[in-house]
Amino acid sequence: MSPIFYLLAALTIGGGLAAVLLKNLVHAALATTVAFAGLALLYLELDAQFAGFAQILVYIGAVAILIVFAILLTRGSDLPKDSVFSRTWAVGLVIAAAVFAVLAWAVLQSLRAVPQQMAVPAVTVHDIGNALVGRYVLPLEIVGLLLTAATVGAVIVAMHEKERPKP
Amino acid sequence: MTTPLAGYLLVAALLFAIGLAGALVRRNAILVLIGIELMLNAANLNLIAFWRFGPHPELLTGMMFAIFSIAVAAAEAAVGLGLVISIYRHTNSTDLDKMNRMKG
Amino acid sequence: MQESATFTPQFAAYTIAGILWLIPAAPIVASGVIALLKQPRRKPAAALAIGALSISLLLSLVAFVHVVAGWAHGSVVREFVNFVWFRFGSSTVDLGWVLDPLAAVMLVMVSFVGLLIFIYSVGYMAHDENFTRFFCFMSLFAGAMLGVVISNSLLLLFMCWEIVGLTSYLLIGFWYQKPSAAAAAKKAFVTTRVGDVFFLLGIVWLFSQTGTLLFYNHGVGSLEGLALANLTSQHAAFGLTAAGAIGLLIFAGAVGKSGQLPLHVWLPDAMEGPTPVSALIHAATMVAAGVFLVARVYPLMQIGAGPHGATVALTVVTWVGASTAVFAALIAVAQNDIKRILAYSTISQLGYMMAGLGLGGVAVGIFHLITHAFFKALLFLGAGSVIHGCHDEQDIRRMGGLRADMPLTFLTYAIGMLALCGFPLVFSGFWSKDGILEAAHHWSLSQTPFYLLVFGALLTAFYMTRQVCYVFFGHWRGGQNAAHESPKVMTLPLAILAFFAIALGFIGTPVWPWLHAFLENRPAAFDIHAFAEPGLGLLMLSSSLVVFLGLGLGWWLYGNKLPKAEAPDALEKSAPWLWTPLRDRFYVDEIYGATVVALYAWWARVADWLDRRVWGGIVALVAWLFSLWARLNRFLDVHWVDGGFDKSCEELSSGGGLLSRVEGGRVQNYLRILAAAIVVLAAILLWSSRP
Amino acid sequence: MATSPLFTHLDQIFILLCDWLVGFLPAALRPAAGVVLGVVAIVCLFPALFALTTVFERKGLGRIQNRLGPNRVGPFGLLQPIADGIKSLTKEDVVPLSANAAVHFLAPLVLVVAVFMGFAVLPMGRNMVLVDMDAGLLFFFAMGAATELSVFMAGWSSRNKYSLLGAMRAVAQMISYEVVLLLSSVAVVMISGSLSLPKIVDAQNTYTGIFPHWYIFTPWGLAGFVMYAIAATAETNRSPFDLPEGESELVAGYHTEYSGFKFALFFLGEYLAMFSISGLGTTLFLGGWSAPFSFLAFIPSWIWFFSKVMLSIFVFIWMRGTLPRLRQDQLMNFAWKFVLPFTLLNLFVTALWRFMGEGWLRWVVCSAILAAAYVLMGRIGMRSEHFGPRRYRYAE
Repeated sequence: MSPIFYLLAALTIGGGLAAVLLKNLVHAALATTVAFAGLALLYLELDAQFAGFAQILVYIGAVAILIVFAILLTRGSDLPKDSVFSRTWAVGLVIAAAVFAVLAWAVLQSLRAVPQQMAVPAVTVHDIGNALVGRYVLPLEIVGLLLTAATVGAVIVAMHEKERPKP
Repeated sequence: MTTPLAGYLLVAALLFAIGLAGALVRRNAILVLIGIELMLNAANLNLIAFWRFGPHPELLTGMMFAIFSIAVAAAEAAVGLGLVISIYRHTNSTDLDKMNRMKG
Repeated sequence: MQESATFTPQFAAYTIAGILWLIPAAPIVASGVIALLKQPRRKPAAALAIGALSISLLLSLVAFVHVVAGWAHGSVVREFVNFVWFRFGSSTVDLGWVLDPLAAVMLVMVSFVGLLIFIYSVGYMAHDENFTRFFCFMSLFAGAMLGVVISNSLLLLFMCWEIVGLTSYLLIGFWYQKPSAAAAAKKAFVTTRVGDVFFLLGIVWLFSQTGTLLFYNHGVGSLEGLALANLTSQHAAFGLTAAGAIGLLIFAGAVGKSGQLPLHVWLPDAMEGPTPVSALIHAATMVAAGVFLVARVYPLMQIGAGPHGATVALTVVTWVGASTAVFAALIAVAQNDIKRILAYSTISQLGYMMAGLGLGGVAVGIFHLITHAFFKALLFLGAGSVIHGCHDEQDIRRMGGLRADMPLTFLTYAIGMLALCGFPLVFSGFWSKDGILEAAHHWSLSQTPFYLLVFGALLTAFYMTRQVCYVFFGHWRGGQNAAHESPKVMTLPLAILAFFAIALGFIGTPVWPWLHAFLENRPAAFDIHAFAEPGLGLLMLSSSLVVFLGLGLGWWLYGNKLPKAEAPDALEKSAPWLWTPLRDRFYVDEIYGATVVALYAWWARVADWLDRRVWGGIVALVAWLFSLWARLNRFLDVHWVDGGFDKSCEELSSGGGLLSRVEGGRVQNYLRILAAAIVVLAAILLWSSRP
Repeated sequence: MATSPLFTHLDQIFILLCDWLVGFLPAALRPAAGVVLGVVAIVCLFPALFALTTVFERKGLGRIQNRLGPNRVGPFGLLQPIADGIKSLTKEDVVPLSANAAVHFLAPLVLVVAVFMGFAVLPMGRNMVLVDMDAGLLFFFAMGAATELSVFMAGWSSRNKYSLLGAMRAVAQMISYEVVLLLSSVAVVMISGSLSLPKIVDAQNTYTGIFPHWYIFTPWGLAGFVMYAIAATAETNRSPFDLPEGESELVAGYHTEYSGFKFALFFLGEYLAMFSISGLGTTLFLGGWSAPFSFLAFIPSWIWFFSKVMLSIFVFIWMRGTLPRLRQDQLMNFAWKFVLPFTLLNLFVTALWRFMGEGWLRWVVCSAILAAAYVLMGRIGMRSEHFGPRRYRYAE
């Protein structure tokens, strides 16, 4: 394992932990951004250039901003009076730990089965483009439709409800 | 000195667990959404790692899966946050502990 | 050009066949756009409709020139584009379009006449409140008709055919506020449907025999050698081959659409629609669709011709056509509605076309179809102009002397009328009708059709003279308001049509049978000696004489002798025994009313009675039995079951209370349970797959 | 094309210089050293350009507003930026008491770093690109996305309502126009078939006669460039889209609470963003480093690139001196109801252009569609606008 990987993994995990633990919501959101960036760099480390840049563009450029906007619109940046954690946080923590345990167990158990060699795949952006409009054109169209529907839906859901004249 | 697949998988598993913990223990709906985003991202990391180490990286399957998943996650975030805002407008709160009524 | 598996339009491939679909598509798209327009937006609606049809006309002309150029180079032009619509099992259903001389001629005719009628409608419908709806339907109609013309697949043709039927229903019933219009629309729809059922049977039979509905497809289409040979080898009943029988079934569809004898009743009633509709439907397009259909599937009917050069199918077509020609002409003599006369005249002329197809082949029939389209459109539009000028008066007895008030209309109407009568040498109707008569004369089986058709020609000249005398000669017999000439936008199409009513005759004279040569793919020769053929001169002379006789008879009876609107008709005075059945249209409607309709009504009553008494009774009995059973059950329930049930309900509801704590409405609870379940499941899975 | 050694040397002078310098090092370190050298060059060059541009802008604005502009420090006021720099360095770095210190500190850094990253993929001359990335364009936009976050960080951490409002406006505006920016670039990608910026330049670096094949000289390219220019203006918060910083209403927006060197960093970041976005526009639509006429190709490529960038900068300044500021709702309506639909249409037209093949027909069709759409959408957009003297509801 290369030191760069350790660095990036630490960045990602640290960002994720901070996002979950920080009390101030905006700080949490910014920490999420760090996690997203770390993931993007991990993608680059995995020679998935396109996915990495798309990750930055979508998550940092759009999702993080959206989250921050939502926080400000719901006055989430003011610290709450009582705890930020729910009353049954211990149970949640236990379950999360159990999930990690199971996942880690699965990974470690299959250590021998997974491939170890790592030949750099000769995949260019050109190939990705061709695949997107070739083999994956239907999913692409559907995702386009989904995004349109989601945009419209989000606008409608978040739009001010008009005051109806009382009868 | 290359990193084996298991390393990525472990990082992804850890990130997934962190996201799940965030979704389970925080009160604020937005943070629950953040947790879910982290879980999605962990899954994406898995997909890309498997793509990279898989027998046929030139088929781009895992990469495409990840790219589509990113797009879907963006839509999910938009709708989810729209819902949170709409709920906030209704109940003046984003606290999930208080959000247990069916009544509007 | 043919692309079998998939259809990929390419901009670079500018072959005209490749973009042939644009011709019907343009008006259909225009119709769709107009349908979206708001009601008062008249100008854009009219502009769209006319613009789209102009595009069609332009493309049709390009296609026509392309075909003519190919023909001039001596090559058979038949370009088609086929593609698979869908497949089920191993068989495919293909659609496609074809460009051949027949389609090219029809395209130009339909789009040109249609365009003139569109322009005319702008003036005619100017005051109608549903202007945009009108143009929407008209555009759709024109598009569907053009689709019929270019179809290379019987299925596509049938689809377009049905759209034509639908739009004709909408257009005839355009003024649906009038009960008569609504009834006429319904009648047209139902009557043509009778023919269409047979048509559909023919399609299904053809598909089951040949496995394809394409007309032309590199030798394996249904009108090409292989399929035809297959069809001829099989025999249906009455000495018919399968091909002939299928042809006759398809002909039944044409009978319905073209108003041939048993199914002609809808056409006169359809005059309830606006006059441009009458012109479009009953002159140029819809009724011609039937004739076109027969011409299109002509190989089916023609294959396996006997020693006389005529098959059973063609003989049937001939007889139906000839008898329709005389029958309708007879009725037309005694009608008083200006449009109704023209309607019966149309039926009669369609009979001529059918007879021409049966007797002389595609070219003879289509030539008459083309010339008739122009002069009949001219007549209808002229009649519309008269109606417009006389303030919506349609009864010819209340008109008169209009030649002074409406000089332009009179002039063009007279040209149309002379063309319809077949006035010698100058007018197109003469040449086309003469072609049919000549073919009839040479027919080997019987001379009766010839005499029938000659008699029809006499009657045609007679009733048209009667109508013109009533409308344009004499003096004004209407009310206070004097008639006035129509606006330019209406008279201009009349003038153009009048020009063609004369000029078109010269593409099919015996001296220079250009159209016949074109349709039959042989070189056209200018041969002045054609007149010298034995019998031809005599035939022309006798048919001219017949026309003159009819004109003279009409003038003698009606010319300048019409004093009052209420006075009985000249013929009625002299021969009332003849007049009455003619006026009452040979009682066909009444006969249908007494037989078919009455039968259906009786059957409906029987069904109603069965429904109410027999099936209803059974249902009531069953219901009663069930209710008895239910009463029994209730008794058992109340006394035996309830106690135990109540107890178990209480148990359940307390259990539900326990479960409902899980459904607490807390999202995180759900997520938690979900995650825990996954952990358990994954653990089990991993544990079980342990090495 | 001139192929004389002199030309080649002049054209590639920076590359040669770099190679020569790197040549002193052991072979193992050379690639890394080359990259470092390139980074150093960019980090030095563009701030210098920034300094020059500030003078240029102030003098230009002065001209437009009929005054002289800075003329005290140095000849023609040319040393003004140095004086400004010294001033901002020596000023006290004020951090508001209630500010979120860490975020407040990070914001300008994130901005400047993200903007600098964008330069990595811009080809500034033949072979003069720091990283010839396969997905260069995507990288550029990904880095551009990060600037929004820094703006938000600055505005939110200042704990000042003007800052927050300015930041929210800026983010909303940047997101709205970033969509347009991306989509108008996608048109270029569709034609050139590559996300790599050097390849895009290569695709434009051919000539018919003496005229170049720049994308701006096609109907879709012209429309795309106009949309790109509008979006770029908004993306860099320049007038007439400078309402996030509107000094008269928001007291300079998100960097109200910044002073001294941090403020200078913001200032630098904004100008660098302007350079990079002009550079990208040049690369995408104006042929990058290629010469405008084939006979001018003897002039080194990097001169062309920087001339084009400076020309765009001049247009920026010109617009700032000429156009009044928009209102927030006008800005948003303009983005979502005119620019975005038009850009989408432009994408369609580009596809049409691609599939219609060579010939005059595609020129006619594409131009007609775009012109018709422009007129129609303009009409529809104007319908609700009533021009005339402004009515005041309460003042009368």
